[in-house]
Amino acid sequence: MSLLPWLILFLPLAGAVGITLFTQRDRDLSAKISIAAVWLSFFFSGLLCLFTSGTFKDAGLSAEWLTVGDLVVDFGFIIDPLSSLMLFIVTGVGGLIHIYSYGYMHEDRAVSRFFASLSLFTFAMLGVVLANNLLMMFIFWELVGVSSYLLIGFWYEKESAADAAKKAFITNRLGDFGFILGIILVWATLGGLNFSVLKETLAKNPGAMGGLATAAGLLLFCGAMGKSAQFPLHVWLPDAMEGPTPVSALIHAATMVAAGVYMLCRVFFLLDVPGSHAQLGYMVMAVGLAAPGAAMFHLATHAFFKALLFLGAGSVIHALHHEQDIWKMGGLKSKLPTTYRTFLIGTLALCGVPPLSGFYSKDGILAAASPSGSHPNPFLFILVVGVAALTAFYMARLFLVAFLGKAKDHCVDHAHESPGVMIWPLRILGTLSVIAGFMGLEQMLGRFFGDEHAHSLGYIAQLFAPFGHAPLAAFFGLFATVLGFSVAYALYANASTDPLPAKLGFLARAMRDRFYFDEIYTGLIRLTHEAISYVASWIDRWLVAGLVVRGTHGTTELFGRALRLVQTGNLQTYAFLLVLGVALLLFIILK
Amino acid sequence: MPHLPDIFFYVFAALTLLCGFLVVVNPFSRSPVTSAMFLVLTIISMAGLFVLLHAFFLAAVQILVYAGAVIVLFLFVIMLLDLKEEQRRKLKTFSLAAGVISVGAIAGLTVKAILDSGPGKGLPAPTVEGATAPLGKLLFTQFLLPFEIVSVLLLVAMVGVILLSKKDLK
Amino acid sequence: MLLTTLIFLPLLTALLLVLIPANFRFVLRALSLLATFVTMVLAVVLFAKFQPGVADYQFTAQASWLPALGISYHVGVDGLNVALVLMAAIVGFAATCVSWEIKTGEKLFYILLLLIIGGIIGAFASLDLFFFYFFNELALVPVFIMIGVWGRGPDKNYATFQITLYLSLGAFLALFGLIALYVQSGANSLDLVVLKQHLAQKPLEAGSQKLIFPMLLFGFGVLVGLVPFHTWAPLGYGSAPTATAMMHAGVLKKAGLYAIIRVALPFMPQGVAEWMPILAWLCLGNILYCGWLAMRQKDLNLLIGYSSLAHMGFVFLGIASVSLIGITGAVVIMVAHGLLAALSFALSGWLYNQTGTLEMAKLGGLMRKMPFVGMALVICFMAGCGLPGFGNFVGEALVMFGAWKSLPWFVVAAAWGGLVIGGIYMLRAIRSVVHGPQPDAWSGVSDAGNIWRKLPFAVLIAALIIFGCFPKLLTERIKPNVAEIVEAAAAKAPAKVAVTK
Amino acid sequence: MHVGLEHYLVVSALLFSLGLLGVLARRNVLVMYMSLELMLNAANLALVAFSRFNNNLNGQVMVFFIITVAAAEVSVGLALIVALYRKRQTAHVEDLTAMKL
Repeated sequence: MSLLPWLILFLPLAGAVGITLFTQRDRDLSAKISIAAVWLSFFFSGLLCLFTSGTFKDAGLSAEWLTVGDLVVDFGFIIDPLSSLMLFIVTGVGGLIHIYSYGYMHEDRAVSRFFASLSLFTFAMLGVVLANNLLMMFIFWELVGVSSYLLIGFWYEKESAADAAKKAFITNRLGDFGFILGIILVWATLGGLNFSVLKETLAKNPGAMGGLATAAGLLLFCGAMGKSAQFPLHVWLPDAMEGPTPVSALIHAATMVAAGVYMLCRVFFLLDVPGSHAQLGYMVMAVGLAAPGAAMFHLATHAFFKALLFLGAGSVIHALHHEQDIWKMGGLKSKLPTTYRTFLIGTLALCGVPPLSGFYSKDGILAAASPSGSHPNPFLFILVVGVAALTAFYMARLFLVAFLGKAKDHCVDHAHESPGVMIWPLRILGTLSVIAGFMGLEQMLGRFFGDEHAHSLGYIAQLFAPFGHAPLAAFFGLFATVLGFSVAYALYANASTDPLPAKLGFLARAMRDRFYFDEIYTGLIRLTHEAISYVASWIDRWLVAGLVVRGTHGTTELFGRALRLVQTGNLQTYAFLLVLGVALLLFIILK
Repeated sequence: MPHLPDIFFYVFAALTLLCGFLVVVNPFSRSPVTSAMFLVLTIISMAGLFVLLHAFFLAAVQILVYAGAVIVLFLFVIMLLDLKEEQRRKLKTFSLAAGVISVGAIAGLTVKAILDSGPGKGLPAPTVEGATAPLGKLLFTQFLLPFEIVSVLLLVAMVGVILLSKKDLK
Repeated sequence: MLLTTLIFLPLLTALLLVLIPANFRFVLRALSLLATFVTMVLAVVLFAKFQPGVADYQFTAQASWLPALGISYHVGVDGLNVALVLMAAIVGFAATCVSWEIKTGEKLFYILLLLIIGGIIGAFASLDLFFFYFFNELALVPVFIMIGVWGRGPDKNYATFQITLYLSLGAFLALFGLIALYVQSGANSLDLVVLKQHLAQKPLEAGSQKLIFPMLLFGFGVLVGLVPFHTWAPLGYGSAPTATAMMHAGVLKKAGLYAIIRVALPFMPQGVAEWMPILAWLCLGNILYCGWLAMRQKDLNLLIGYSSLAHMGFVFLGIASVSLIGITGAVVIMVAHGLLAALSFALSGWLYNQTGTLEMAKLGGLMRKMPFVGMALVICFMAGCGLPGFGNFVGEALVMFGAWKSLPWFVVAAAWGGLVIGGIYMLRAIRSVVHGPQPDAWSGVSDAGNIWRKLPFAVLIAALIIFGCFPKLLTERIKPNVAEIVEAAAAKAPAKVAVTK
Repeated sequence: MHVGLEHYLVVSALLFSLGLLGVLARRNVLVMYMSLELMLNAANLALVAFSRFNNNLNGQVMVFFIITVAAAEVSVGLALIVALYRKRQTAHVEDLTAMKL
């Protein structure tokens, strides 16, 4: 039984290693190994869940990895509803993406490398999910970073892809800097790294963290910011689209971005100290609002429909032979019927149309912030409603322009539906997006985070629950969606070019340039590190190597030149000097 | 009435110093041959001093090795090289003066030191005889290892000389 | 006996090579490979047979050599040096493997290389400081010759002079310190065991501790490239032939650190208290300043050189923390960085051989033509910026954990240097060397084709990963000895740096 | 005055100084070499005198060795001079300044 987590974790790694070492040449076999590995993991996750019903503790789940002094690091697993759910998301959604990639990447030269990286990524994500202590989480955290680096930079010969990979990694590194310091701080104050140990310590002595709680929280949060691409470390995410589309789906939706949220939920108890919420609240709203259950719920549904949308987009791109400009599409509804249908489901789910999953999960967050919720916060509430409206607007825009209307370019003419390996993952994800909202996930997570009000309702009751316990939130959510849709329809229903830039002027340009964040970052790095390294280099070249080293060398040589005058090369001069010396010595000794 | 060996000492000492002087600075000749010949004389008169010191074996060795072998070697080389050049060159007064002053200083200091300290005072009457037998006994017992090493040294010198004298020395 | 075999196998093979005519190239190379391979295997056996968790010396052997001065040939391993011996043997084998690039004067080259390998293993294994110094010099001197004869680049001669002078100066200062220790301790011995017993009863006077300690610290520090005595390192490595750079940056440098931990720390607690704060600041110089310097470099070898100096900063930080966790981490880094530096220089040597340049602006897109070397380079640089799964991460994490309690702000800076600055320059290097479009000039380059060419890289990477995934292999052996040393070093006063909180 | 150790030592010192003067003043390598021999002999004389007046034969053994070494030295030295002469066509120290950079 306790063998299962080990198998779940190491199967993908075995796949990655096997592919790298043995099956580089055989592209098809590599892909199959990778897919088999992730689905086996999925299968074992199912078994684990079945046998343990979510929570499991066993000595066989942990092994000592490193012990020096009072630093004890285990290599162990934590099995609870939270990680079980994530196991399913990572292996399930990840597995679908694996299958999808088999079709999508079929033509590529380096399929083996792709699937090896994919398996490595899965391994790393599973590690983050299963880790039972902070340092192990950090280790896999970093591995997620590096495998995403490999995936984003998969087409390394493209300058933009190579740059994007580099950027993603370095930005993540900035977050990790905070993460590791946070870990050290927690270890130094609480004396442990295991989540269970930390929880016990805090339960016994809630004030153990003292004034350092806020600092530790912010530092750990820093790590989540990097991975989840939270402002201001979001800059890498748009560029990460340079990788193959399944990678975008994996990073964006299924897993990597989710890792940040998962981590915050995992260390939630550490942050659950008065005072530290306020800073975090505006950033990872739900966690900040002390509603990690809602956050995880949204994370799960988000994984389904975001993956669905990306894979749908990938299907379109695949059909159009790597044309990515939506203003050259249009009328894809008839050409790609399945993609169209599933994409529609994804869009509606993302926009929060009931009864699709997005509505419920978003409602959970809205409810927490609403005036009648657990943490009333009108400002956040309005913000979330506004964001929901914006989301509805841009998704409707995309959908109207790309799928409906007339074809805007002849490349659409030759489009045909993607093969089955790509379509079936879409169908499965579509189904999940529809039903995830009322399956009871929310209650399960709620119980895990200690909300005693959570209780199971019937499926039908579940459908209408949001309107029951927080009607204000539910109606505001719906209102936002409808508003977004209407505006988009008015603007784009029959447009053949984008009318918005003309209307918004400067703002549109700023948006196109992503509010100049890249420029600001480049400038910041120029100003700090480049400048310092320039100065350091100058000091090293001219002061240390130049003045001091060459100076010493020069002075020595100068003396040498002066002394060389004495060196006439004449034997008798030397002898004479010798004799003078001897005479002097004799005089001193004998005088 | 002076003791006879003392008279011999003064004679030999004077001879040694005089001939030595002529080896180094001969007012009449700059030829290396003359220097070599006076070196022979110096060595022979030194052998006399050795005899006065009862070092009979060494006196013989001195004459045999130095006068018989070393000086012959010198002469041989002089003849071989046909050196005449120095006769045409003058001794530089400056260097000569510098040499004389520094060497004079050393000589003065040492002689003064010897005379001041009086190393011979209070020593028992000399009885030791430097005859062949006791010396040989010593050489083959206590100093056997150095003796062997010196023989190896001679061999090395021989090989070295042969190597150095090869025509196509590079 | 095993240890003595380990030391003298390469040395005797070097002697054997002298007798083989220079044009038997294959025999020369095969013999050197065989000798280093056997050495490596023996070192693995030694490492495996070593009993962890015991603080005593194991596999000891002793032979009297100069009793009048109390000097004897005394070898043995404990947790501190057993992994270093293993690392030296592995790197030695890899360095011999990559030496196929040497085309002239192979005989002398292999002889010198074997001298380096035997010498440095001897230095690590020696328990008598006289022999430690002797073996260390035996390994150092061939380095100068090799850079001078087989070096490359226009600055070869200057580099040779500089490295010779710096290292001789450092070694001289250290020797001075050792002699002072010998005289002042009054133990009439430089044997570590004897010294330890003697000094436990009769510690050195505070005054002489405060003088001898900096001599050892800076003398050995120069050998390691402690800022500001670092300028020889990048230039020297940039000019050195591949195998020499591997051996020196990987292994020889560690002898200095080893001596600081082995001799300076436990015998002079008051010196530690006096000088460790200064070392803490200097190590920041290594981590941050050399990191920034690495960012500016345009030549791959110089970049690796500076980054290796930056890694040394972590070791110094671990030493300066004078804590069990920190110094254990420092020793782990020494082992891991030895493998890593050797790997980096082996790879840059391969690139130089194929392209004839290491200027990063000229390279690019090499991944397509050389997938194996390209991947190894990515792995190597990832390990260099502290990626988990490689030994370096374990060491750096331990150092940061260990130093936190006494030097928190230094840890913050070190983490920044290691994670962020290290990430920036390492990734920039990957980006400009193996990624991006491939210039036409490099269409003729070739990958490490057969198994022999791949072997050195594979061995080094495998070792790095094994130590990274199973750090207990190292830490369990290191811990007991570090605990002793820390106890001795912190006997008087732990290092405290006045930092405004 | 009775002749004692001092007398021999003074003679030895003077002889030594003469040899030194020769080395310093003469320009011919061969003559310089002879002067060196003079200096060696001066040392020999002192040793023999010490040996005699201290009643100890060790000094004479030393002299024996010196003579042997001197013979070896002379042979090698002269061979060197010959080789040098062949190469440079001179035996004059002022012409032999190859040591000057």
